[in-house]
Amino acid sequence: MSTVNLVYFSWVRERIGKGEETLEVPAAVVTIADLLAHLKTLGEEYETALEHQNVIRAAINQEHVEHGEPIAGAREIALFPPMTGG
Amino acid sequence: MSTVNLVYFSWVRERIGKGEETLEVPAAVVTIADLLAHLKTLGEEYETALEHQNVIRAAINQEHVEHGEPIAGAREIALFPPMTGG
Amino acid sequence: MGAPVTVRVQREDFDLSAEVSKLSSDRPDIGAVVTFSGLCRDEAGMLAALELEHYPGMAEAEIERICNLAVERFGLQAATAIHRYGRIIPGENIVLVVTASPHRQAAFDGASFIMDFLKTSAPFWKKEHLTDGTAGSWVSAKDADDTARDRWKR
Amino acid sequence: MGAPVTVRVQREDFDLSAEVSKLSSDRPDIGAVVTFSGLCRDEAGMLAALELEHYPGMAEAEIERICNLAVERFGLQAATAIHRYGRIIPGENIVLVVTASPHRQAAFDGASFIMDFLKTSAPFWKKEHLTDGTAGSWVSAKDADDTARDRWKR
Repeated sequence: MSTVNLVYFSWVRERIGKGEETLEVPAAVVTIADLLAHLKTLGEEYETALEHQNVIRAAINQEHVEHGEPIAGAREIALFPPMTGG
Repeated sequence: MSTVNLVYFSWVRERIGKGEETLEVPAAVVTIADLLAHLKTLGEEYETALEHQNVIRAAINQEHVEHGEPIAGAREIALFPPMTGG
Repeated sequence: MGAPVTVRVQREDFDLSAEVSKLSSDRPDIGAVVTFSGLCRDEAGMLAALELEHYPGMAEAEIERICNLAVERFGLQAATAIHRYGRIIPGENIVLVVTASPHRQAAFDGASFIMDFLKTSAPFWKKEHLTDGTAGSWVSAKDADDTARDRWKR
Repeated sequence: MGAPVTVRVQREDFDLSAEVSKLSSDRPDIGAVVTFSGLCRDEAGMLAALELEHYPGMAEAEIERICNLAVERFGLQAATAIHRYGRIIPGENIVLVVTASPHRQAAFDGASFIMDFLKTSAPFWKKEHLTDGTAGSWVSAKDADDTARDRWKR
């Protein structure tokens, strides 16, 4: 098990029902993709929020990453929909 | 003979030595090109000003025209170098 | 020393002239300044307000990264980007980009580049509040914005 | 009714924020405002001033014609162009273009188009006065400006 600090934004935040949380994840969770799959086992709210997994964007330590990125050593992992600023 | 009102700008004005004048031109002067050729017969200052005839731009009644444009009926003919505003 | 890049993420509005003055005063080598202001549209009267959420820290860092890319790529003399968050009503400013360069094309390209990448990479999200009182929904990302960004690939 | 086009040729300076406000206030359908300011460069300290000569009447008419072309081609909601004449020192404004549209690309393209045509078609001429006291010479037209204009041909 390892500890991850998660932050959520926009409708990912709304659907999960919180803006941040700290979770223990199994050692088998290596990448962002693994993390998303794991989160979806935690309850309906996660399942709904992360249903269309390929549209979910991720950042590790406030930098954009692909779903294949390893999460080892991450201080902060963010999950959010495509951005709509500007 | 017909009467033309001429205005000059930038180094065309400086070389001719005046900003405007009214001239009588022979009936054989039909186009801007004819006018330029005629002006060059009027003295060294015109010859110098209009030496590189193909870089001289012309406007009739404050609209850009090509050298082939007829000058009949022109209220005002302007001669000037390529523009450098902006 | 690189060109000065100024990035701010703030709730309050900005003043266009003040930002341009800050960037261009005492810089007589600057020949061209381009500004882009993005404003909240009323969507034919249907929109009451936008609510802009952002990722504090990453928003600033990402915009700064984009501005530095633009400075390097287009040889900008300076760049400023300000993005607002919170509740914004129609007619109000959302975002400002200012670029300076000796000649006009670089300033135009730099500002356009910064906006195209800011749209697709800076962590901001817009929620619509409608004039009929409903909360509306989160604005969807547009394929056109990805296309606009991708034209800068080389 | 066409989109509002404002053109001024004047000796005095202009205020960027004021011009943008005039063009965009009470217009909540505007989503993007682009401004271009052209400034007098000091040419590494060699230039004391520019003297800008223009053809009164034709200058205004020509800029208005260009702005109307841009409004029609890019679907602009409004366009403003102000060009100064007379003596202008380094760091001072020479020209301002402001464009407004619902989306950003049209506003960028419109401002860029107006500048490219203004450079090559508006009857203005620049004479340089140098810091060594000499009158300098008339600025030559640049091929690059013709090339910039010609990319809009279609």
